[in-house]
Amino acid sequence: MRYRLNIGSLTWLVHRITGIILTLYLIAHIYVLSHLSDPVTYNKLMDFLKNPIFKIFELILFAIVLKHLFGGIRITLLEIGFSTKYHKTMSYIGAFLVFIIWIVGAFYFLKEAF
Amino acid sequence: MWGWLLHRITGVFLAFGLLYHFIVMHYIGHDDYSYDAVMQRLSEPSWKIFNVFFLFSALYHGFYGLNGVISEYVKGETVKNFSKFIMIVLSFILAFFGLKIVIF
Amino acid sequence: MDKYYTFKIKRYLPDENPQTRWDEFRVKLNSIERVLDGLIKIKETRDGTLTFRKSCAHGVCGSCAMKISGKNRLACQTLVKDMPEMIEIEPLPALPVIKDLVVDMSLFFRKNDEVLPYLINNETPPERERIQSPEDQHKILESLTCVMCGSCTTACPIFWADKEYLGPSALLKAYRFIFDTRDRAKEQRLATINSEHGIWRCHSIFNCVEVCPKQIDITKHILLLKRLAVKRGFKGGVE
Amino acid sequence: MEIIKHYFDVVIIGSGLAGCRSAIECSSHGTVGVLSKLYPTRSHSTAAQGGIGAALGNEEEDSPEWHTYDTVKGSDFLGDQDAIEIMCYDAILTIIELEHMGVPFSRTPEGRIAQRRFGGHTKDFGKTPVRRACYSADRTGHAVLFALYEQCQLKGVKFFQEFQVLDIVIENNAVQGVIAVNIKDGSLHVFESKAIVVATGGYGKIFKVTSNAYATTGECLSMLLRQGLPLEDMEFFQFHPTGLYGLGILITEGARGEGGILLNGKGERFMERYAPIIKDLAPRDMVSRAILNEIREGRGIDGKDYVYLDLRHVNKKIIEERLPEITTFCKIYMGIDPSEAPIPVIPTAHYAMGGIPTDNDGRVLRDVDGSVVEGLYAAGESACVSVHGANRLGCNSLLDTVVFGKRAGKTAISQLKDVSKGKIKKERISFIVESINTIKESKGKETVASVRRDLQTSMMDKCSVFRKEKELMMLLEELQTLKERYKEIYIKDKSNIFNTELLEAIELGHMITLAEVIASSALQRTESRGAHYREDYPERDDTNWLKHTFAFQGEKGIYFKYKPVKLTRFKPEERKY
Repeated sequence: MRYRLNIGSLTWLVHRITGIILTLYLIAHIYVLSHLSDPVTYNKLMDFLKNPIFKIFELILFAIVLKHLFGGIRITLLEIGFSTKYHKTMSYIGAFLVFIIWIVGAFYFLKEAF
Repeated sequence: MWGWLLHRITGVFLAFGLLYHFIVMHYIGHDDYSYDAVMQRLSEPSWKIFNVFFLFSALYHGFYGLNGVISEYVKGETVKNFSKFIMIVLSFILAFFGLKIVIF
Repeated sequence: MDKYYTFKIKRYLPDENPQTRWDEFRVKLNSIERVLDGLIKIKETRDGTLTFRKSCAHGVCGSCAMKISGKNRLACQTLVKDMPEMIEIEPLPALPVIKDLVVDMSLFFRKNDEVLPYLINNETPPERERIQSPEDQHKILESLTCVMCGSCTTACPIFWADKEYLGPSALLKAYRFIFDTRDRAKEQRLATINSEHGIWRCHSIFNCVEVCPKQIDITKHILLLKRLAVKRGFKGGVE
Repeated sequence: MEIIKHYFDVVIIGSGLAGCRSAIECSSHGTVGVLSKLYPTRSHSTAAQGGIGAALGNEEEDSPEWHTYDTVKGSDFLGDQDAIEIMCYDAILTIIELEHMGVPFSRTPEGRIAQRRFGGHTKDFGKTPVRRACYSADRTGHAVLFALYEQCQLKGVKFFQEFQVLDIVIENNAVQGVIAVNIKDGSLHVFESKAIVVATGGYGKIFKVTSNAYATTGECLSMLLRQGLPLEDMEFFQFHPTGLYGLGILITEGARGEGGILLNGKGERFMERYAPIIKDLAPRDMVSRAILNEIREGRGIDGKDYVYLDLRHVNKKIIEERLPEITTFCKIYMGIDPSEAPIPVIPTAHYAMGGIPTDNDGRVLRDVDGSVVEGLYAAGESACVSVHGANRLGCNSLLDTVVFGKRAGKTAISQLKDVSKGKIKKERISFIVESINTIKESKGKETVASVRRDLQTSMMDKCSVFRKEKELMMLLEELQTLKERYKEIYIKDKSNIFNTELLEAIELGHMITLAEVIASSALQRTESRGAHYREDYPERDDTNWLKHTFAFQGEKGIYFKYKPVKLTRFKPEERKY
C-alpha cells in the first residue's frame, strides 16, 4: 500500500529524476562535442544526428530542462525566504509555465526543422 | 554548507546561462551544428570564456546533486565513500575533455 | 446519525503463521467518533488481539500515530466522517513493526536525542526567572507544540531512503533550543544539524507539514535553520 | 521464563511531572531508574492545560498566604494546612526553578512569567479573583513535562519506557523492589532498590466520562492496598465542570479565567445565583454541581443534558494567543469556532484528591499514627499529602506534583545510606508469573471490555457528583458481581509481544479493587464536603467529619480508620464565594 502522493513529493521526485537525466545528458553532450577534434567524423556524426528521432529527443530534453529549472527556482525562492505558504502554488505555477514555454519552444523548433 | 551554497549559485548561473545558450544556438545560430559554424562561434573569446564557466557550473551542479543522491540511497559507509570518489574522478575527466573541446 | 465503515487493517502478528495479513471489520460509528474509537470497538467486540498504542485520546500525547488512508495521522484526531467508507489503516511507514499498528519508535527517539534536546545554560541562574520577551518566546512557540508522535519523520521520503537523516522532528527540536534566548549551546547544536545527514538533506518536500497533527509548518523552521547556518558560516561561527 | 535483574538506588514508577521531578532530584546523589507504561512525554501530565499556580505576583500583587487561604478554603477545610503552607510558600522557588530548567512560560511585556486568573484563586482572603496561574498558552502541562523530561535526559536518568509494573514488593515494612514486564517482548524484569517513588497519577479511567487518559488506571495504588497499606480520602474525586459534551475532552478553566461564562438553556449566566461574587471562577465542585443542578431542573440547552461555555465576547486575539489548543479541540471534534459559537460542556471525571497517604516529605504512611513504610515514597496525583483535601483548586495539581515530587526525591536520597538494598525472593516472582498465567489461560465467557464498561457505567451513574446511600449500596453489590465476572474473563491474545489485552485485564482487576474502596469510602462519609456531595446528607458536618479517611483492605472487606486534619491558621468557616 503506497504512501499517498501529493504535490510536494511529486515535485521533488520529478526534480530529482530530471536532475539525474540532465547530468547523464551532460556526459553525452561532452562525448559528442569531443569529436570536434576531427572535422570529418564530426560532420558525419552531425548528419547522423539530423534524423528526426533525435529531434524528438531534443524536444523531450527541452521539457526536462524546463521542469528542472522551475523546480530549482521554487526551492531557491523558498530558501531565500519566500513564504512557505505558497509552496504548492509555486509548484503548480511552475508546471504551468513549463508547459506553456515548452509548447512555444516546440512550435519554433519544429518550424525550424521542417 | 559551502557546497550547498555553491550548488545554489551554480544553479542560478546555469539558469541564465542556459537562456543565453539557447538564444545563441537556436535563435541566432538557427540550429546550424556544422563543424564550421561551431568553430566559427568558438573563435570568439567571449563565447569561449562563457562556455568554460558554463561547463564547470554544470559539472559541479550535476555532480553535487548526484552526491546528495548517493548519500541518501547508497547504504554502507565504504560503498558510499567509494562511489562518491568515483563521481569526483568522473567529473574531473569530463572537465578535462570539456576544456579540451573549448580550448581546442 | 450512525454510519457503517469498513476498517481494512494491516495485521502483523509475530507468533502466527502467516505473520502479516489484511483484516476487514465493519463497524457502526456516529458522527463525532474517531478512527481510534473504531479501533477500540473492534478490539473490544471483534478481535482482542488487535494491538495499537493509545493514551490521551484527544491529540496531545502522540501515542496513536499511524497511516490512515495513505497518510500519517493521529487516530484519535481523525473523525470517521471525514474518511471514506473503506478506511485503510497501517502502522507508521519506515519503522520496524512490533505488532499490528505498533512500531518500534526507538530510532525516531534516538534522532531527537542527537540534537541535545534539553536547555543547556551553565551560567549561575538569577534570583528570579530569566527574562525573555514575549516576542522571543513567540519565536519558539510553534516549535514547542510538537508532541513527538513520529508522523512527520516517517512521512519524509528522505528518511525512508536514508535512516541516518535526522528527520523533521529532530530538526524542529533543534530549532526550539537554538532560537530559545536562554540556551547557550547554539554552536554545538548547529554543528550537529549542519552535517551531511542534517538540514542539507531537506529538499522542501513538505510531506511533514502535510501530516503534522498539530499543523506545525516544520519545513519553514528547517529553512530558517538553513539560513541561520549560512549566515553563521559567513561570520565564522561567532555570535 | 528468563528474568532480567536490575539494581537502582531509587526506582521511580511513573514518568509524569512528579516522576520526572523526583528523578531530577535523586539523580544528583544516586542511580535512578524510571519505569513508565508510556514514552515519558506521553504521560497524562501533558494534557494539563490551565496553568501552575504560584504567588509570584508578576501581574498583580499576590502573597503565598492568600494562596494558602484559597487552597484551604477550596479544600473545604479538609486539607492539612501545614502541608498546604509548605506547597504555597515553596511554589515561588519551584516555579523559578522550572523556568531555569527551560519551561517556555508565556511572558508579560516586561519578560516575566505571565499569570492569569483561575478558579478559586483570590486576593486578600477571598475578595476578588487574582492572576496567579503561570501558564504556557493552554499547554502548560505539556511545556513543563517536556522540560522536566529533557532535564532528566541531561542528567542521564535511565528510563524504562513501556514497562508495566506488576508488583511493588514490600517485606517486613521495608521496600525491596519492583517486578515489571517489558511490554515490547513480554520479558520479566526485577528492579531491586533501596527506595521506590510511586508517581503514577490518577485513576480517572474508573469513570465512564473522564478527561483522563487510558493509562490512568491507578494499579499501583491497589497493589499497595492489597499488601495492607491504607488509601486516604478515596471518596473525593473531582469532576471538572467543562468537558466537551460526549467526549470528555477538557476545556481548561483558563477559558473562564480569560472571561468565558456559562449559560443555561434560558441563556442566563446561572453561576451568578450559585456564587454571586466570583461567579464562573468558583471552585470546580461548586460549578459542577451548579451545572448538573441546572440540567436536572430542565434548564439544560434545549432540554438536553449539557450547558454552554460562551467565549464569543472574549477578544479574538486573546483566544488565539492564550487558548490555541482548546480552539483546535472545538474545531476538530465539534466543528465549531469558540470565538463564533458557544461550546457544549458537561462535568467530566477529572482529578483524584485521594491516594496513597504520605507525610509532608513524601514518605508513605502505614497507619493513622504516622508510622511510615521504610523506603516507600509517593508524589503527585497518586499521593495524598492532603494538600487538596475535599476539592482541588485549578493549577494546584501541577504545583503539587512538582513541589512534592522534589521533596519525595530529596527525602529518598537523604535516607539512602541507612537503608539496606532490597532483595526480591523467588516465590514472590513466581506468584506474579502464576497470576498472569491464570488470566491468560482462563476459559470464561466474559471479556475485559464488557466488565470494564459495566464498571465505568455503574461508577459514573452511582458515584459521581450527586451520591445517595441507596445507590452506593447497590453500587457495592454490583462491584461484587463484577469481581466474580472478572474471574471469568477470556483473553484471546496469548502472545508475549505487546499484549495489550493482557495488560488491560491486569489493570481491570486493580480498577475494580479501587472502585470498591471509592464506593465504600463514599458510603461511610455521611456528610457533604467539597467534591463529595451526599444528597441524603447535604450539610458539611465539621464536628464529626473534619478528619481524613484511611481505608484498609481486611479479610472481610474494607475497614476504616481516621486521621485528624491538621488545622494551623484558618478555622473552618462556611464556604461562600
